[in-house]
Amino acid sequence: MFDLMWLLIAIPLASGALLLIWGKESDRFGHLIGTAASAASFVLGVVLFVRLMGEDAGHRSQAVSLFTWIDTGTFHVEMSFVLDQLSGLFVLLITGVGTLIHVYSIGYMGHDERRRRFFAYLNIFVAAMLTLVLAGDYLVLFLGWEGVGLASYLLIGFWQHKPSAAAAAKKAFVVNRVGDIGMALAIMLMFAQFGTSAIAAVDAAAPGAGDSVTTALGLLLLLGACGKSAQVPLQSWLLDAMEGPTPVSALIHAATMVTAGVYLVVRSNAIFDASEVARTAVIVVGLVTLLAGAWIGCAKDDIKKALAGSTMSQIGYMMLAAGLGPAGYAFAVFHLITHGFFKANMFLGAGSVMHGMDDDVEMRHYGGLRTMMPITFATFGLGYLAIIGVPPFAGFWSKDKIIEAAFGENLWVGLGALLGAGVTAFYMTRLMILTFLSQKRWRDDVHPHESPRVMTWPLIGLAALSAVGGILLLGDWITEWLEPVVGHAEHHELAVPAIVLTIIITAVVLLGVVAAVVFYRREPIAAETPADSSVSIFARAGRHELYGNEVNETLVVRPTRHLTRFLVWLDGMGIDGFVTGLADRLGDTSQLLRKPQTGYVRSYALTMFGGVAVVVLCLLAVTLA
Amino acid sequence: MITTFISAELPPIDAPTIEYSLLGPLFIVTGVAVLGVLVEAFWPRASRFVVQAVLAVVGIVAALADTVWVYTDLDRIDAPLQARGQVAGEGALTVDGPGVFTWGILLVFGLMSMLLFAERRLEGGLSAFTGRAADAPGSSAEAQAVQLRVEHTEVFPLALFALVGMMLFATSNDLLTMFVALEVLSLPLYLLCALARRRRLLSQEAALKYFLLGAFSSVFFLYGIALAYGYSGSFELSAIDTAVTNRTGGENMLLASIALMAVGLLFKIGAAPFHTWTPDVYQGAPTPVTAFMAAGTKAAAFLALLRVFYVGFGGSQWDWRPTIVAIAIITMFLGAVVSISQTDVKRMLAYSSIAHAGFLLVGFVGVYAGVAGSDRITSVSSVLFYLAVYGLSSIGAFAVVTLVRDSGGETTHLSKWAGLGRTSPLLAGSFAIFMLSFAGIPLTGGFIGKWGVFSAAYAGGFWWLVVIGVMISALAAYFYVRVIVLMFFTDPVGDGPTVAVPSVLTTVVIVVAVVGTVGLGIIPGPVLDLAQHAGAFVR
Amino acid sequence: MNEYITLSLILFTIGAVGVLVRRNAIIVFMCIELMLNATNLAFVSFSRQHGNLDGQVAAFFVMVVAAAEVVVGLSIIVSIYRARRTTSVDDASLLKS
Amino acid sequence: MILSILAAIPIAGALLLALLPRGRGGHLPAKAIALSVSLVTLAVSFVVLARFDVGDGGYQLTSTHEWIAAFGAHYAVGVNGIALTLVLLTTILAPIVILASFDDRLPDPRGTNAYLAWMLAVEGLAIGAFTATDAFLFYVLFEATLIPLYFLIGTFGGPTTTPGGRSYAAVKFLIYNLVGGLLMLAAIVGLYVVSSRQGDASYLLTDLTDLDMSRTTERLLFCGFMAAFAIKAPLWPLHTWLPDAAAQSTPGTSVLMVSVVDKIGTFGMITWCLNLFPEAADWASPVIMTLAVVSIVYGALLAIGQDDIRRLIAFTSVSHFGFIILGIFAFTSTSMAGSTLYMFNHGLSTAALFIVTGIMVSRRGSARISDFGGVQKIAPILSGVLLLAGLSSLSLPGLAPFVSEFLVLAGTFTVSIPAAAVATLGIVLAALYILIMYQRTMTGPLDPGSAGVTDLEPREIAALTPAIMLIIGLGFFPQPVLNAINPAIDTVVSHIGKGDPAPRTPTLITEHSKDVPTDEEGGH
Repeated sequence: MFDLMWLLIAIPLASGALLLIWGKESDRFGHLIGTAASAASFVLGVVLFVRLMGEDAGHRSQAVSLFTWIDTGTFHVEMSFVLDQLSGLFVLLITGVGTLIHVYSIGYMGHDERRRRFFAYLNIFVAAMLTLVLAGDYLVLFLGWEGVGLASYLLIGFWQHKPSAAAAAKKAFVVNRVGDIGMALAIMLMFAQFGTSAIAAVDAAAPGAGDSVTTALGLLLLLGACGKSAQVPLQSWLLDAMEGPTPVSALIHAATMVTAGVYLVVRSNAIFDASEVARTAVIVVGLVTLLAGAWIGCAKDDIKKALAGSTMSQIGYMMLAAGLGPAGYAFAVFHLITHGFFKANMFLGAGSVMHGMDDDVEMRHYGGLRTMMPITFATFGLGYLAIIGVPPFAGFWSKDKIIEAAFGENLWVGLGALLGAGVTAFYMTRLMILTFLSQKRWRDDVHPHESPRVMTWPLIGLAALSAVGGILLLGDWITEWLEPVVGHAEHHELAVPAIVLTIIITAVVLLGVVAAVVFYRREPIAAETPADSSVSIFARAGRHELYGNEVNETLVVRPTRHLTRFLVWLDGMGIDGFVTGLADRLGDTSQLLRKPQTGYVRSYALTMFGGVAVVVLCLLAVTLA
Repeated sequence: MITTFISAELPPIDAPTIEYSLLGPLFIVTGVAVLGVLVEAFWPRASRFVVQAVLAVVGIVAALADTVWVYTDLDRIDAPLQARGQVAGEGALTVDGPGVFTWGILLVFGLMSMLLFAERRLEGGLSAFTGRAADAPGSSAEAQAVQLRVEHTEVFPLALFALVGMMLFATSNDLLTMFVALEVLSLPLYLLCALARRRRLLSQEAALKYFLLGAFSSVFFLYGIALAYGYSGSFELSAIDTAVTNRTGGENMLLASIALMAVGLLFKIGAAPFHTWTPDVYQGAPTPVTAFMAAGTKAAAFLALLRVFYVGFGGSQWDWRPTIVAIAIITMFLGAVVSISQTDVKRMLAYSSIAHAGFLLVGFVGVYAGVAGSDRITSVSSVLFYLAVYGLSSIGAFAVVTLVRDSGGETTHLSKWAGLGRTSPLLAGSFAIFMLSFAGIPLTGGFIGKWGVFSAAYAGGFWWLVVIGVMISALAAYFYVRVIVLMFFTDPVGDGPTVAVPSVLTTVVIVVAVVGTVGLGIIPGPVLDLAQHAGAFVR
Repeated sequence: MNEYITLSLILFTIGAVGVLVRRNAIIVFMCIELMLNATNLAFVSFSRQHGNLDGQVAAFFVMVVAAAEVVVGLSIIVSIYRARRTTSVDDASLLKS
Repeated sequence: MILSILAAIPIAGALLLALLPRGRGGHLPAKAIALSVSLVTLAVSFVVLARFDVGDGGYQLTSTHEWIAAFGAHYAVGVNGIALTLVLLTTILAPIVILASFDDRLPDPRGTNAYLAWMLAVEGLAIGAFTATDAFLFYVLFEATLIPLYFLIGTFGGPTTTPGGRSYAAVKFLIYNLVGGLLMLAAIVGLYVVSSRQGDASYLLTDLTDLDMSRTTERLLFCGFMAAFAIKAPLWPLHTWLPDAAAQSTPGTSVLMVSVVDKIGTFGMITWCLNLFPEAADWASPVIMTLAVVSIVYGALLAIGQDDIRRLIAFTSVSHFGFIILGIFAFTSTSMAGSTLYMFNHGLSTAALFIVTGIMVSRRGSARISDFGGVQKIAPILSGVLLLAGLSSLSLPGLAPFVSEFLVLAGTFTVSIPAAAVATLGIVLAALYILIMYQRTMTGPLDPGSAGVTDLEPREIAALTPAIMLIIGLGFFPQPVLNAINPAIDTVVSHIGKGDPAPRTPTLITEHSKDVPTDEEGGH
């Protein structure tokens, strides 16, 4: 039965390929095929997951090897997949949320003549993402890793006629490639070190490899994770990636792909457990990104970018949790799943709003939409409650656990996480107010309206999940479920009892909400974004995404451009110039040497006579010497 | 009564022993040449040209056949080095492997040149030679001569005498014979150079230069001989060799004689700095004569060079090798570089012949005699093969030159050759093949030849000279490929030259040259083995 | 003995210099003949020194060759004179570079 | 025998085409002949494949005949896994190229016969060079490939009037390669002298491998060989001929030049340099690896800086050849197998790139990237193929080049971490040059000038499909090729007395990496 897990990948992949090849004839029903494929994959996933639960705890890691991918010298890679507790959860998340988003896209992309291709790309993404999480070998994981990168590239740049979209797509791919250096080098190191990149083998060998190796591995993997999960310092691509169609932002840049980095860290727990330094690095990255993302989220007026900022910060939470080691892995995954629910929900909601507002993303042009699009408002609201962590919604449970674990690690880390929670509440409230509450600010030629059913049903589904996602924690189910994979989380006592901490957290959240209300409820909101000069330094920094792009520009892009220009010049003038210069010298020499050929026989005779003399002298010289 | 009385007085004279069978080819060619003179004297003018041509061709073919026969039953000598042949004609000649091989290629070159000489289609039924050399250029007499269709049919006997001289030069065993041979080969060529039908001023000037410089150089050669004689008391190479090895006599006199003889011979092969005559003469002379000179003189002179320096002065090779190395490098470089800036095809070919003289010298200085028992490339065999290939290619190239014409005769200015590959691909293609062979590109004979001389030099311990050689041949290639660029990659100029349709004679020559060049590149085995089995010189 | 060789060398050099300095083709040619005769002197004296006749025979050969050269050379020079009305070797310099 | 036939067929076809009368208007007979000849060659090459024993690392299907006794040169041919791979590359690409070149606009419209004839000649000579097991024969064929390419570039390339036009490029190409070739000639001669000093001279690879020469001699001869190969497979800083040649050639010529003939250089490094001069190769490897790494980064950076698409591809090739050479001189079986596979894959992806960009260029009438824009809207298939070829060139996992590139890097990493680390930068730069090119040409609003760029025709699709399918298929199933390569590589590695460093922390799970590959029919 588990041998069929390759079908999880094969079905969407085949459908994607089919849609690409089939051509225009399939425009009418292509989207249905795509959705069906995703759904079928989901069903199979559920079946397999149930089977997995059926197995006893020892046999819940099911590995299959399809064929030998590469075998040469000492280098051997099996095209192998592992379905275990961890990947099982991801399969459900990816195919489930994925299917919902497919359905949603049927409506959202309804008017796009290239809808068929859109669904093909979505299918390919699902296949690649499943490869990523099911991989039993780091190189196979890398295959999926790059696969999702490709899908993300294609989907961000789906509206290629928009230069901004094309640029954003390229940026996303290139920045990810920077992270991939880390991945690639990590895998090479595994080969040099362990002679294999099979995850199981590496896990088994990592503890014995020595601190330096595991640290190196950990940091390299972290670099890869930063690229994929838009963590500082490789965060800059995510906000530009919002150029893509909103379902893409929901599926790839909120729910699934961007969390791959977290998955990688959790999956490589053996390595990170073995290296204190690597773990600390993960925590730092997570914490910094958490706050940076939140900060950006506060300042953006573009609804999708605000959400993107929040995504960054939420993934920061997951990273942070993953960095905490066995204590946090389970919660990282837990938050990842819940976040998958509510963030996908909110993105789709945003999409629904844009759908009603003629694809306007400027929140300052919204306002009071709750009446216009009630379902969207309701579902979005649930998501809102979930993300800011209001009991008993999904986000509350997961985030609460993470902050708790953070305090368990270190007071300052805990405080940072706590602050993040407050800021999250602030900017999400701000977003709610600007969009749904407050007074209407849209122009009269805009006629906001609720989206069609095909779009609202997925919203409802995801909203429901956001509401009840917390049940996974019921009786610590998730921690126990994941324990065989990520190891046992020894529960350490906090200075204050957990319940007190929970209350504190909730209080901070409410504080954030109140602050936002106070700030945005009183005076009427400007329909246009205030000029940079008129806003506080913090807002300005946030709007410029904390100047991440400027930093990249000055530190990387511009030097590279100059270097390239210089090298082009060097190649032409220097290297090639040298060669061609030789040719010219040759011509000159030739002209010079033909001068003696004067045509005067006497001068010829003279040369000969001189030659005679020289030859005689040479011979004498040689003998005397 | 009286006879008995006389015979009682004087001892009987024992006639010199001449190996007629061995020297057959020489006698045949000489005889035919003399016959040609008689024909000149007695045969009616109307059909004389044809008769002379046929006579020459037949004679050479016969000589060639005889050469083959001679070559096959040269008796072998195994010590000290593998060699074949013997000293003949009372020590005046050495009929040995290399010599007879050279006879062979000389005769082949001669044959091809005769065919070019006999070509009459291009000048409207007249040969490439002036009607009456005595007439002033552009004079009414000249025009009249053209009307009367008078022709210098002496060119054939002259060429044959030159051929005899070359063959003698290649096989002479004593210096006096060598000098005589040198003159016998030179004097007719001086005359032939002066006989061009078109551009007669240039032709005469070329002849004058060739004559004066040639005489000048041969005087040095002669003085060298005198010194050698003074050093060793004999003209025979073997005697000189013993003298040199025993170091009898004054060292400086020996060196001086080496130097002076070297000058004479290097002049003939056109090595720097004694090359100055080459471009002018090659350009001015009638193209068939140029072909004959380029191929024949070089081959004969090189054999003489090898013979003198290996057999005669082999004992003091450590004295002369460094100088020859220097000369080789200068010659290669100069020939290759100057040819780049040439605009006239014939001059360009002249410079390329200079460069090739340099490459031949590289093989020569190797002085590598191989080891007994193994058939490895020796200096001698490599040079022989190179001469064969180079001769074929250059005769072919000059034959092509005779066909590219406009109203004023041959158009040798390179710019006129632009786009030739478009208008007449076959002709340009064969010229390109010769160029590639000169450049030493694989699958042409030139490549095998280069390989040979380089390996000889390498085996002789001059690997660095080989490196210099390959670098310079890259320079040379730069020019040859530019010619191809001109012919194939450039669009034809407005009033391009017309490619005259030759008679079967020239066609045969070109075809043979192409086949030979390519064939020697792909299956050089037979000719190479022939050169191998020629063995060393007989002393 | 050496005096003869010295003399022949002197003659030879005189001839060579003459070739280099004189313009008139005929005279250039005569200088060459002078060099030839210098060589003859050398031959004869060496022959005397070595006490064999080869050198003297050589001298005769050289004379014959010289004669032949004269014929060829003069014919060329004369034809050029016909064409250009001059025998200066410097005028014959169309072929160059 | 069959190998001789394999090489002879295209040559014969070339001669036939050369003798064919120049068609005035239609060249259908010529095209049909050329295509069918190349297809027959392909078929024969499959016969070779069928007769080839994949398990054996030695030379197979050999035949040896005396050629030039005096030189000790033989007509000796045979294939091992490496040679076979490249022969197949050649025979596969030839029909693709010929089919794609049917409608090339030639300066001389009547030249089609010659054009196709030269192409077939290149194919035949390349096959000969790959299968030669005699140093002299190899050298002759190696150099002989210059002639047809020289004429292909010089006669059928871009405009010759412009400075640096096609004839300039052709001469540059020829002289560059001739200099290398002549240096190699000196080495070949030296080889003869050395071998003849030890008994009878012989150029047979088998005789040369166990030739003992002094250290200096070996190093000098190695340098001679390496000079030729480094120029042929352009290694920085000897690369400057390639961009000009590629920019001035027709797509078909570029493919034959970069994908096939340049491979003779890297092939020669493995087959000749390593087998003949192991010690010298070891001595030189630090320098060569450094140059290779420089080539990788330098080529990539220059590719980013190009505006001419064809120059861009040329520079990407410089970068890729850097990878190949790096893998060869890392001396691990992993990296060398990777390099060999890389030759094959790079051949495919570069062919696809050159052909598809060639189509773009000929329809736009300009090769300047800045003259394109938004083509994707009007030519979706074209842009799709371009993107896929580009992704394969940046070695995206799942496409063939990734496997080889990663093998090279992983193998190199085990012997030199710095080299591998710097080389890995290449993957970012590769993403840059490909995606920038795609972004500027295909995306954004439609540039009015490129409105005439119509989508691919069936013929072009037919030509490109095999390459594309191979690129994708070998991305997931490279094993068949690797199975053919591995034994040969092991032979070489053991000959040079090298091997893969053992893992520092061996694991229990690794010993399954020793068992035989799962798919038995691999290599057939």
